[in-house]
Amino acid sequence: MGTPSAGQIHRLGRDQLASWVDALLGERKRVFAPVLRRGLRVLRAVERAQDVDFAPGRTRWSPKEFLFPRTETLFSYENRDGVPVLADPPADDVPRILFGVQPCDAAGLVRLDSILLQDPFYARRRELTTVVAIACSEAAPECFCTAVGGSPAGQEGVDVLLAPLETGWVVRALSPKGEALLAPRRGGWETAAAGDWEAALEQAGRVAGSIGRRELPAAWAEKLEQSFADPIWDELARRCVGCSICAYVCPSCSCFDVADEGSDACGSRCRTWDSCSFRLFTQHGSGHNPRATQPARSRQRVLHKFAFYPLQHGGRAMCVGCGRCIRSCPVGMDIHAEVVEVMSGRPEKEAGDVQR
Amino acid sequence: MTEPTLQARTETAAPTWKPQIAAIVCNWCTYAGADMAGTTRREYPASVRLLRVPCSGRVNPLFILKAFEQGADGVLVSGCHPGDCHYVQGNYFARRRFAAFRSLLNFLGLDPRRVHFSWISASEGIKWARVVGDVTRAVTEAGPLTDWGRASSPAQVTLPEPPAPRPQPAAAELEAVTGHVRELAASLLREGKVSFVLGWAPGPSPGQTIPAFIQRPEDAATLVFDTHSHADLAAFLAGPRKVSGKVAVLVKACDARAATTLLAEGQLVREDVVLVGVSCPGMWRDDRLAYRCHSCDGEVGALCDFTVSAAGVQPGALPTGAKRATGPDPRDLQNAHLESLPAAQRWAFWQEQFADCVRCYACRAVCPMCYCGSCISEQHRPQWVPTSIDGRGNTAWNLVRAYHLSGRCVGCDECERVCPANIRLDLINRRLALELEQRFDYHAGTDPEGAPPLATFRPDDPQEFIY
Amino acid sequence: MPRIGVFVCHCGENIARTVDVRKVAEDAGRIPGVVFSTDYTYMCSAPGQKLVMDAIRERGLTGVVVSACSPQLHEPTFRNAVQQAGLNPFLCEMANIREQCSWVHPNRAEGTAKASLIMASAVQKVARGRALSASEVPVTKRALVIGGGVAGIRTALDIANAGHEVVLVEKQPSIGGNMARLSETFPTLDCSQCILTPLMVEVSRHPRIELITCAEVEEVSGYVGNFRARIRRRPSFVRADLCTACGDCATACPASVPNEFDQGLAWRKAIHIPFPQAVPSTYTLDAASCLNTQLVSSKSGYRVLACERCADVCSRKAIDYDMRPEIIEREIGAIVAATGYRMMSGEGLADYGYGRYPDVVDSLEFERLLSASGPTGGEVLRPSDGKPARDVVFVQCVGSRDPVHGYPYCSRVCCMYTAKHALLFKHKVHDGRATVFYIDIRAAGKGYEEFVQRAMEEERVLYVRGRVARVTQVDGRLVVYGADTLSGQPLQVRADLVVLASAMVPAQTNVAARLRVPTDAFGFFQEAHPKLRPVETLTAGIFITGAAHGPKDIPDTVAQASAAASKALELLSKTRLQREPTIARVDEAVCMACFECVRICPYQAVEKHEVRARDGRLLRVVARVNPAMCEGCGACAGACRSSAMDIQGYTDTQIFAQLTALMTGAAS
Amino acid sequence: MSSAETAAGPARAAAGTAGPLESPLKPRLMRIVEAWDETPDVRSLRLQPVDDGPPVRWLPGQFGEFSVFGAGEAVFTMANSPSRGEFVECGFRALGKVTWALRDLAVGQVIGYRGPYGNSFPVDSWRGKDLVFIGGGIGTVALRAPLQWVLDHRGDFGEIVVLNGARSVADLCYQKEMPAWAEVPGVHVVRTVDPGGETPGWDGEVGLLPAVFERLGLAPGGRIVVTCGPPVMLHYLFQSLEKLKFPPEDVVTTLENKMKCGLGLCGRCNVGRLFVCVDGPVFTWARMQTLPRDY
Repeated sequence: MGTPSAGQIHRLGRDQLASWVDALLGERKRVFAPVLRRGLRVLRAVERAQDVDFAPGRTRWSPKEFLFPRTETLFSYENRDGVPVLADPPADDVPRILFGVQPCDAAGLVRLDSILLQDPFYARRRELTTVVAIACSEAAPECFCTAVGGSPAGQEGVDVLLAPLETGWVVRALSPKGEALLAPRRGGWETAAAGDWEAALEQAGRVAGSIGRRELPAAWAEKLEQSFADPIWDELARRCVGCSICAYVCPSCSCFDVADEGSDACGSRCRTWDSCSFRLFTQHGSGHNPRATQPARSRQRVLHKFAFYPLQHGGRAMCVGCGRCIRSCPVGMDIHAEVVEVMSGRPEKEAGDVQR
Repeated sequence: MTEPTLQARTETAAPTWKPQIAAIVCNWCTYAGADMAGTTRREYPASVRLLRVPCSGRVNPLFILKAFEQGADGVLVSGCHPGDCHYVQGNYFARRRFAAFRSLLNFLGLDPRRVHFSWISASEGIKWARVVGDVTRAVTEAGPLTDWGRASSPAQVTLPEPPAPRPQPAAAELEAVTGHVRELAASLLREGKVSFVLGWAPGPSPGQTIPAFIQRPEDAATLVFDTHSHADLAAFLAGPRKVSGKVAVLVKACDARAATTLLAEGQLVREDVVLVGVSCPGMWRDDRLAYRCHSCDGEVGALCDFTVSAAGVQPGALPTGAKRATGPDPRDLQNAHLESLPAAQRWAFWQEQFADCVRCYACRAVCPMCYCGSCISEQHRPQWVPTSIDGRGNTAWNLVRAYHLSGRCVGCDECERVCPANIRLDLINRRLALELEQRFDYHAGTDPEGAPPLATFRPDDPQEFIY
Repeated sequence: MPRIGVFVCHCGENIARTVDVRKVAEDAGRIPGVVFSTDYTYMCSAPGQKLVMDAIRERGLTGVVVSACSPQLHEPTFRNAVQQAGLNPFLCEMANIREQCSWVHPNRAEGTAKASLIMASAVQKVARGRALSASEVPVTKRALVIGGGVAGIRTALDIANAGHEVVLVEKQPSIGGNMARLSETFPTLDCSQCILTPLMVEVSRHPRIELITCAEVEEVSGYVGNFRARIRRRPSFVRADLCTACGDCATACPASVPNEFDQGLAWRKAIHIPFPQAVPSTYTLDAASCLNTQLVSSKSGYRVLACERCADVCSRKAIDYDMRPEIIEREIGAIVAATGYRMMSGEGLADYGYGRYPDVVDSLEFERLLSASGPTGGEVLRPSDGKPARDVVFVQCVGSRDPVHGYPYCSRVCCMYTAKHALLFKHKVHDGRATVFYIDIRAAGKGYEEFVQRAMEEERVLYVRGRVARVTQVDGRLVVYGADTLSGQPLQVRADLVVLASAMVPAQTNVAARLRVPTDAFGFFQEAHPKLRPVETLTAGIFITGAAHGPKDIPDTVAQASAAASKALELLSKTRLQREPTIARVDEAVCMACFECVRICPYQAVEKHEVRARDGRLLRVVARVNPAMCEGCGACAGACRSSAMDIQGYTDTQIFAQLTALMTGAAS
Repeated sequence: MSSAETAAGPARAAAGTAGPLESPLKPRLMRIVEAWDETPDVRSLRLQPVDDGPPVRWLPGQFGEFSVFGAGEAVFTMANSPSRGEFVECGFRALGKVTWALRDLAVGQVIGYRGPYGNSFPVDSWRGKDLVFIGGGIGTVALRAPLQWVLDHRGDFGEIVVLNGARSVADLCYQKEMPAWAEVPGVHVVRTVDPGGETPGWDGEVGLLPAVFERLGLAPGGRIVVTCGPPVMLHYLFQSLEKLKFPPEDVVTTLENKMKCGLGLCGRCNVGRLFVCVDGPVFTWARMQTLPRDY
């Protein structure tokens, strides 16, 4: 076998991808990959490659739950003769691979990083996680990654990018983690032909072209922030029913609640997903609620993604355009359309902004 | 979910294992009967721990859920014999609630040996000792409850899929209905009869419709009615989602039943709402007729102010004559299949479904019957539903909602449609509706004046499940 | 912050034999919030109680758990003790480790473990308990009695004689009810009028009884001790203060109609007095039969009087055609419903020829035929032709004990009055023949069986055991078709007169609805408890008596009337009512106004309450519990979906904590 | 990447084999050393660490997360000044699950504390200036720390007016301490209750806080206004301040948005782009005017 060379692009046959997954499992790595389950396409820890669904398309949930679990124990406590004794949760040091996620999901993890990396539990898992993304070969009607600076073959947050070819896959490591993941395999893999990578990118370009939604420039953030008191928000979100599907399917929503489970004798303090669409999210004990109406809560989500976050974190929108919230919303709330609508209604809008 | 957040009980059935059983008993009869057992020194297993309440009518069936959550292996609820209630009627109400809740637990596959009900009078110390013995034996046979909030083995259930009784309607028919809907909406707005028309309009995804609030006559042209006009718009008539002002709302047969129930529960002021019934050819889901539509002929209820069909707009709730072909309700077929399975497998089936619940509360958010301003799941003193998104919390939430819909759910199946985790809430709600139909001859959404089935009773209600 | 003391009783050896009481006390000491725990031989003894009281004072306890016997036994003892020590009695709980533990679980380890859990559960309950105090409501010292039959009369007199005001409302122009119609009463055969009239007169003269006749209770609002009754009095068109009951008006009156007091067997005038002894002794102009048909319907405006003969002849000028219906409102503390019974009528009697053949009469009609003051002067004459009746057939259980044609219940008095009827008939017509068809003879009163035997043996009344299938007329005589079940033979009996012992049914069913108290399936008032609270209803402050509650004879009615009076007096004897604090409460912020609680509450204690802004704008409607009426059963709380409803002393929070403790020993 | 790449692979090596991690949301154990009721529904606790570790440090205006194990966490501002920092004190009203549980605890029981979080009152910038503290109801609790600080550094500051108001006399916080405040030279304490809330023997002011403030006739020049109270009180107070021409930069208040983590992570306390838990809770009125109305 030849010496593996870093940065090399490989070409895999259909079966090779599956055997790679099996090999990773054989190394006692935890592999989260898309599977079909109860009519849902979801990411699950797989036990064998044949369960993996490599077909294009998004999973119902984003991969964030593998780094930021739905509910997570922060510590447990036990009352011993009147004094609580606290214990940290056991460490889980198994390396894990998010296999076959979409590039937008990988970008979503980068957004999460900017918020949650200061949490050691998240940071540890993030460190242990390698992201293998598959470039999109088609776009769903709700997709708008290109509107927020992403791409069907986006590389942000991706350690290894897989792109479909007519007869197989082209594989490329995009980070040291990705390199490390590919390193043991390089010897057995065929090097990509010249033009394979370009063909894959071209394909992604075609997908990008099929996304009909207009760009939402980062420069809109401040204008959007100024729209806070605009009555248009009441109009836009009149039909919002106040569930939290949008936040829970979102790859970058990261709000949580902290609550105790158990009795005063023993139990644990848990961090659980929460959502700005819930009334109780901001309601004071006194009953006062800064966001007393559903439209006010709905506005928070849009502005957080497109105004507050970019203004806090160097310009980029928090939204990665995966379209999940649009797809799953019971009443078809469309965050992209909302932003466009609010901006088109801003009296002081700069013509160029909206045209672009 | 793969992260180990389930706090499964690891207790195993050692030979010396003895069950713990919560007994919720009324003060006047059963508690006194248990005292009588003591006074006459009649021994019985120590497995049972009593909780005294004034009356079996005080027992919220969700206490049973709470007992299991707190580690009970079995629950016994006991009160006065019918006719003996200290408060005359409490046990009659209790009996209906228990029937509903028990049927829910059975359907979800909880081992029926774990839940028991009895009537034991103050003089029946002997009966108390015997019932405790029987219950203890049954719970001991069932073993430790280790799978509360989780499936102990894969369920591997495939539900039967029946053929649809009718084809997709002709596009021309739907277009005609849409046209009439638009005309009616525009004229209601133009004449100032309502400030809003609540209908369906195209959504962001192909083939999707969304609730639309039409305020200006010229916007009525955005309304559509097609086989994807799923949303039950009655959800916007009550509770936190209630639209203010006089509103005309488009309703299909199922939505009209929801409006009827809202009226029965005092949530609607009839004069504030113009109900526009739409002759419905059935809603389609992924190219199949929605399950609820198989047995529905599409005729709206007697409550409507207008009825719209392809033929035009009729004042009142006249039948449109467009009766659709019907077939057996697939939810019943699927439920029958589920109920043919062993309880443990059914439990695994539902636990797998609940495990995927993310507690987004979309089921609640779209439900016309979920109009509580402060849902019990949002209350923390006491904590009815654990906050954590895990098997325990999810089981509690789904049980609470199902029970709270019993006798009220009209089967619009919106909760199931919007559930991002594809939980078959429709089957649960349907099963409970059927139970109340069979037991109490009650059909939700048919009588705007009738008493809800759990708010009334008959002295001779069936009680075959009570010792 | 709870500071709970746990006191574990040995009960001599009763508990200590199978429960390690010291261990239970030690376990208690480890529960957060328990600041003191101990055990003692007899906690209920004076030193034991002192132990509890001292600990409360010295250690500032905020809650007490006594682990001992059943609360049914000593809860009052210890609640009293803690109250003496300055602690709210509702912060004391019993943990029943005797009846429900040591006496039934011989295994010491199991018993001890369970005792600790029972104790822990009580600790958690107390820890989440709140001090509760009884609420108080004032009492209006006036009773309303609805119905002026013997039941209402007796109740009114008892209450009035005890010193409280009574408003007695009677629908008819006179009090007296059905008893005034009776000829003689079994088993003593004293004259009904003779024993009733003095009571009626006493009512009319009683300074504390306000008698309102020709009147109905239209609406009752409020609650125990604080009702408000709206009474509508029909106009009598005769001024009671002027009428001397001379009767000139009736003589002059040209309009005759059947007299309802005589069950239609005689005639009266439009202006009339129901019977000579009527109280009040005042004539009444019956607008329905008066020739001046517009009397009631015209609105005091233009009216032509067709006939003014009564006014013309009345020397006192007591006739007032302009009299209008009157609304009388009274504040009331207690209400007694004594609305009585009537005889069954209608389809169920068709097979017996009632309504078809004039000589088929019901028992009340027969009473009038027997009555010396009745239409025949006490002679038994056939209504059809006024000829004496010689063969009389009495049919019992007509519509009673007959779910198909009438009612499943027994009317209780028919056996006795039929024996009386037959006996009186035989007294009047010595050679007459009396035949009684019966199913069973129910004569379970003092002197009753002897009375029936007398009818059978001394008066030779023929008793035939069997049902009557039908009554027809053949050749102008009635024929009763029946069967003798003892011989198994079908039987036909010719009769001049057939007397039906028809079922007693409630006279008025709308009163129960207006009082918002339940009735049974037949319209009889439902008592609060069939054994223990027979004259109370589920609504506090509303009592029932007489045949309105179910068929009964005069002695039972009078006894029950006094019982109802005594229950009403118990209420009226108080200036303020104390109500148990363990009742329902609504968190109005959470209530979603589905009002299932209102539907469910057997005591009508939950009301719809309008929440208004300062400017009077209606904000929302919520459920509210009237503490004066709530009994604390909790049926409402068990139904409340938003958990807005809770029961003080048995809150959801307490129950959850108890369940947790029972299962794990810990607090939730 | 460091040491040997074992069979477990590079990722494992990257992560190392470190033991369990500690959550930043894990609290320090504190014992209740004293507890008392300020008003019928406001309770104060005095806490001391259970461990022998370093003393708790904070700045006036900073807050902490206080927790009852089994009930959860609640946010309170430290109610005492670090200049009196041998204990941590907090004051709260029983409104929710946690505060009710906290209220039920006894002296000697142990709770959780983590913090301090947020910014603090700019006490240094107040040196030499006259100060007005205006606290409404439970809001006074948040002003106690800076007030104590100022009293403990009395010489550094000018004239001090404390305006403490509540719905009724019984609801007035720190009634026992106010006389001591008033005894400090140059400190003027004004107590007020809403109309109808006075008792027969009441010798303080009667009137809504903004009105009483206006009656005091304090001139703006260089005077710092430090205030905390219910949203509706602040709304009218700001109107009064505007009328009296107080520069918004000289008015300081705290925002009380709901918080869970205290670290800017949980996402609920934001006012526009700012997180109250990190960028606040202390804001000048001038800064608030630039924020969306999301509090």
